Amino acid sequence: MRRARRLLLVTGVVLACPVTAWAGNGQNALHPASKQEHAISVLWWVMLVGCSIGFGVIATLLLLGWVRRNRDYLPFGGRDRAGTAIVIGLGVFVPIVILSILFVWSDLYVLKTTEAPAASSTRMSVRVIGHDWWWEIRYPGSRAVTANEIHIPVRTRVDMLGTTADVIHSFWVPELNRKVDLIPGRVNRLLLDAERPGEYRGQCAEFCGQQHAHMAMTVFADPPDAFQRWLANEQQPARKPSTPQAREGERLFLSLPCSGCHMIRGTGADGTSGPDLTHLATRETLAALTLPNKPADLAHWIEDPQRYKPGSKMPGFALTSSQRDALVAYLDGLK
Amino acid sequence: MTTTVTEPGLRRVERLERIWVEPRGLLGWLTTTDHKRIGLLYFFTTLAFFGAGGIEALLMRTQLSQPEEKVLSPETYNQLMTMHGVTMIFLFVIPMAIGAFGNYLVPLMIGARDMAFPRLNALSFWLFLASGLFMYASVFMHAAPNAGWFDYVPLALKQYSPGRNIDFYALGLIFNGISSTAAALNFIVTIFKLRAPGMSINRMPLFCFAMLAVSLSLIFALPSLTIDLVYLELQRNLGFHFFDVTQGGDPLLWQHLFWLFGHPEVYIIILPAFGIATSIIPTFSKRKMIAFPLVALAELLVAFIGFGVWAHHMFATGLPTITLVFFAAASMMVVIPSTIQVFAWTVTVALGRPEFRAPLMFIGGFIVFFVLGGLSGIMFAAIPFDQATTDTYFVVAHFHFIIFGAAVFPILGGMFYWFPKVTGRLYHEGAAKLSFWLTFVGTALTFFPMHIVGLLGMTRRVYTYPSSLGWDAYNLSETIGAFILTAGLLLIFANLAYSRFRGAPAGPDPFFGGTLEWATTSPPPSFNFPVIPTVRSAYPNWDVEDRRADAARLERGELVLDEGHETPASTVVDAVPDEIVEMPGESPWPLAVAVCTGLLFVMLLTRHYAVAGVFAGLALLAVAVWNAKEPQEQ
Amino acid sequence: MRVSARYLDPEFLQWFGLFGAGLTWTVQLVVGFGVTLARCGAANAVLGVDVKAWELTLMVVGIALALLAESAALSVLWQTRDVDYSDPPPEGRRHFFAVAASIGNLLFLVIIVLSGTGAILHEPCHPA
Amino acid sequence: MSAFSPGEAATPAAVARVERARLARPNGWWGMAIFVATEATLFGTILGTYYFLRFNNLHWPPPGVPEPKLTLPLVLTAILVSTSVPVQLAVSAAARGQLARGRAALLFAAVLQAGYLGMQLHLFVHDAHEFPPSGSAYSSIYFTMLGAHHLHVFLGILLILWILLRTASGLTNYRMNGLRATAFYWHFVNVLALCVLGTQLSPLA
Repeated sequence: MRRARRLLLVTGVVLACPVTAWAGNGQNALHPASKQEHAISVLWWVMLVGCSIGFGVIATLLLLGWVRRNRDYLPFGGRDRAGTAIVIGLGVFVPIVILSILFVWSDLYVLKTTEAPAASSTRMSVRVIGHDWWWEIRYPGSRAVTANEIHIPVRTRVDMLGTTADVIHSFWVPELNRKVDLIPGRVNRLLLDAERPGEYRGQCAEFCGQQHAHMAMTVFADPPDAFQRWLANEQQPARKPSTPQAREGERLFLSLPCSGCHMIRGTGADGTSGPDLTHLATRETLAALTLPNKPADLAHWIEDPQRYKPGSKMPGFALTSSQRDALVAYLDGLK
Repeated sequence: MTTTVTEPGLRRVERLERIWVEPRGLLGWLTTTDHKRIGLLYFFTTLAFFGAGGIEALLMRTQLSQPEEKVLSPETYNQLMTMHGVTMIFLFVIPMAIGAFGNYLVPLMIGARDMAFPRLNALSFWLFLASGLFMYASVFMHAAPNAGWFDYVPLALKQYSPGRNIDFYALGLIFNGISSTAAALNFIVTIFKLRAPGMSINRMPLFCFAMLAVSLSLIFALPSLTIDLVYLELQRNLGFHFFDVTQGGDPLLWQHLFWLFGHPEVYIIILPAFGIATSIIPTFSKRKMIAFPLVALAELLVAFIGFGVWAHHMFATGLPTITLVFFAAASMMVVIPSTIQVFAWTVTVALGRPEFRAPLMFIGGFIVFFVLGGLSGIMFAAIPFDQATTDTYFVVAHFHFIIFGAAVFPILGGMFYWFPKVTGRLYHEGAAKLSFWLTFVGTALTFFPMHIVGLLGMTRRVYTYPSSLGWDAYNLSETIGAFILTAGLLLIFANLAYSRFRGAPAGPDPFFGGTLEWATTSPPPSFNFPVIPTVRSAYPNWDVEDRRADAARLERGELVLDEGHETPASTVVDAVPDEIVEMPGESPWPLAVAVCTGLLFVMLLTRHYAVAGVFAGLALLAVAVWNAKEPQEQ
Repeated sequence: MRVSARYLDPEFLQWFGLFGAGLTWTVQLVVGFGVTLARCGAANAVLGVDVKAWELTLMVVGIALALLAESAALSVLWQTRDVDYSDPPPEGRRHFFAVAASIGNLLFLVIIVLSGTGAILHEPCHPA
Repeated sequence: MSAFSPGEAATPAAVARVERARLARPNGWWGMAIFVATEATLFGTILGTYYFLRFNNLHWPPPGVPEPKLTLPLVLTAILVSTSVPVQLAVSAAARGQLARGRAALLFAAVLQAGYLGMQLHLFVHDAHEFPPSGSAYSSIYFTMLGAHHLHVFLGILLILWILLRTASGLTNYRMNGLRATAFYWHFVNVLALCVLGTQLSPLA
């Protein structure tokens, strides 16, 4: 079993990659940006070392079995009695001790860090409501409503209150904390407490149907003042369109089926089954991170959502190019 | 030993052959109650399903080979993903290990002439085949189950899955469960009651301990799945409320009941592998297993503790911490039986003079993957880490190391190991070794990188992924690995197929194995043993003088039972001979019952409940007719 | 006299040693788990479950029974110390079971202790 | 080897001899024991579901659903459980070779059981009109639990009738095993009846 040993080597090397090579991918559980995720990754690295040792011992035994295949006693002498002793010692007593310690450390101590925060210990809360297949974001105590892009103040304990509008989803932002399922009839809570400003990508982790793959979200940890500015703007009703083309766009939006599903506060559009578009232009992405929020992509999305996200609840519309451009102009103005 | 018989012995053997002969040709296969033939039926059927599940896997790997790939539509991917899981678990690993290996080997290993209930044994197979066809019908109607193999509600409720897909899943698995229950029941009674004289429980082969543990697990685990599926069907089709909050139900009820079955299921999948490993290692290490009682215990213990860990699949559901710790503690300690066995295997190899032929090499690979998968398994007992990595590719990596690397490798090794016994010919050693390295490298390359993409945040069950996240290289290597693995598997089956016709004659005992299946000719006669062997140790075939005594008995006609279609039954614990049981011969009724049951489920699927009732009645009637044929006691 | 004699019968000790601790743990798991559900469910308003008292009792009784089972297993092991596991029954079989049970019970004892402490130390019904 | 072969046992007397000579229970009995084990687990899960849902609901049964009746279910269950006596008598009589008495006892038991099942089905339909299973989680599990048990009673009656039918043409080892297994199954159904009754009436406690 030479290969076994090489595999062990590869284990070490390759598992070191994530923290070095792909540190910046934004969705790396081993690139912690919070106390909680630090605790989890420490747990991981310690367990990895322990497991590597365990694997080493067994691989060595196998290897010895092969190398010394013509001698029927153990390298350090001894036959059946010694063998049984190894089985009972290394197979029973040593693991019982190690695993008991691991239990106490991870399931009694570390768990205290990652479990749902005591409501009193948090400064603010944000409601996340899972939908097929996007995230509705609300800020209790304010009128701000947005989708798929969660803004939180950095170095602030934020209480995430997760619920679902339909099936079970799972809220997971790997660099900030462990995941928690969003389950009908339950409000599951999770602490978001980013150490440093930045963008943290997250994704639905519980299979929720056809477009489970396209249900991602971004958490923006902003400096407190930036966050306050953002929140203040989000609370405002939508800006009135400034150009004639945009005004035409607004008229179209309200006359076409769009307003049946989407809300644009301050207009007649009061749909609730789709994302709130009041400040669409302040977002960086469309359709739960399926497309970047650039006018060109927005135009493609409006024309044929099913091409980019088959099964999405948003139907395509047969629009003339001028109608499309008008809609894009209007939506792109919703800063 | 039948080689050195003289006139009287020979006449007895001929008489046995006349008594135990079954009709030739197709009719013989349709009505057979011979555990060896039923084992072969299971083998080839499950192999076909293995092929289907493999193709599904390759299609998915192709779709995932690079970001934004468009080979499969999301809907197709989700159906393949679900069917791959259902097929490999319910239609391949379990029926292959229990139905094929268990059926063929258990009666041989305990020195019996058939299973305790031969017709029930046939029924289990026909029900299994029917349930498999039932579920695969959905694939051809492009209405295959598509909510993942654990089919969480509310996604699986009518509101979100209006089609027939989920009904195929629910009814198909209830159907499949009947077959598994019947098989498990049969194995338990066979192992309890039909052991050869002297084979007290402490001398029972470890393979049989594994099979006993598996059967007990099935008996106690399947009901919770069955009832869960019944609830699902009642809610989907008759408007009951078990899972919807508005009416006082709870979606977590599904998860609790599913995993109360689902985790023992994991051990049901892996235990036969333990049994095969503990058969192959002593043979090729040329010594008895070290710490035999502990290994036997470990096999039963892992099955038992496996019932107390289910909620570790639900750590992220926000259950109270006081609820979770019970399952975390058990999940930590369920590791111990495995460490016992791993050290017992490795120490046995180290103490023996191992001969690394293909079967033992596959067991070596098994140990490597089992240890890797087991170690990552321990990590899931650490609640915070589990909550971080559950539902990611880290889990996918973990359970494929266990379910493929650890559960299937011994099955492949076992195919080589018992090939000479079943066919009477030897496989090609060189090709076998090459196929081992191919499958070993393939498996490592396919499933190892999944750990990393999992930690890099790749969630499971996504039909595609963006290229910005650094997952591409790993996914490509996984796909390449999958195809290498396929090549290895094809080489294995090519080798076996070729050797079946061209292999060198094997003789009764090419490897000098320690258990009783090697004490008879290869392939074994329809009555397994001319003389019911008597046993005085855990490795009876190594007690040469006992086997000579058997030959002498044949001369004297003791324990030959050539009066009728009979096998002895003994006491449960100490195997004291108690009774000669008349065994039923071939019967067409098991097949009839299976057909009626199949139609019953088709009618349930199409909601013709009255007609379904009629078929249920017909099934009962068929059972009655089958039962009316009693042993001749005059 | 007669009763004690019956409970010191090696057959009884063997079976109790083999199954005692396992069944004890089963009871602790089922009842302990059920109690947490009752305590943390909506019905607690009418049921009013004292979860810590339950878990403590379960753990203490569990430890006691597991230790009893272990001592039974060890006594059988001692009685059969000169026997090989594959010797003819009953001695061989008793030894075989005793070896297995003496390790198995230890395992169940640890599980009972760990689950019990965990259930007591964590704050009732705090979501994970 | 104390083994005996089927050839010896064709008459009730011979069967009785065999029953005395046995060291262990026959395969058929063990088969039934394992079947009962899996059935017991099935009911364990159903009862578990009942309490799981009960813990999730403040009002149980929910408003608008009547509390379970007390007396009639108690009386019926008492009758059902009492039939274990004639069934066991039938076994011991047959084991002593007195086939006629055994069959008489079985017949008596079967009649009582049929009466019980009839009454229960009547109640079942009546309740289903009062609070249909599709009304709430409570009624769903209530009817699932009772329906499952009635189904098992029905199966038990079928088994007893089958044994009566088979033993009409005399007693053999094979049929004696069948009788033992059936009796075992019947006692199990009665134990279930008590568990189900307890659960059904638990809201009254």
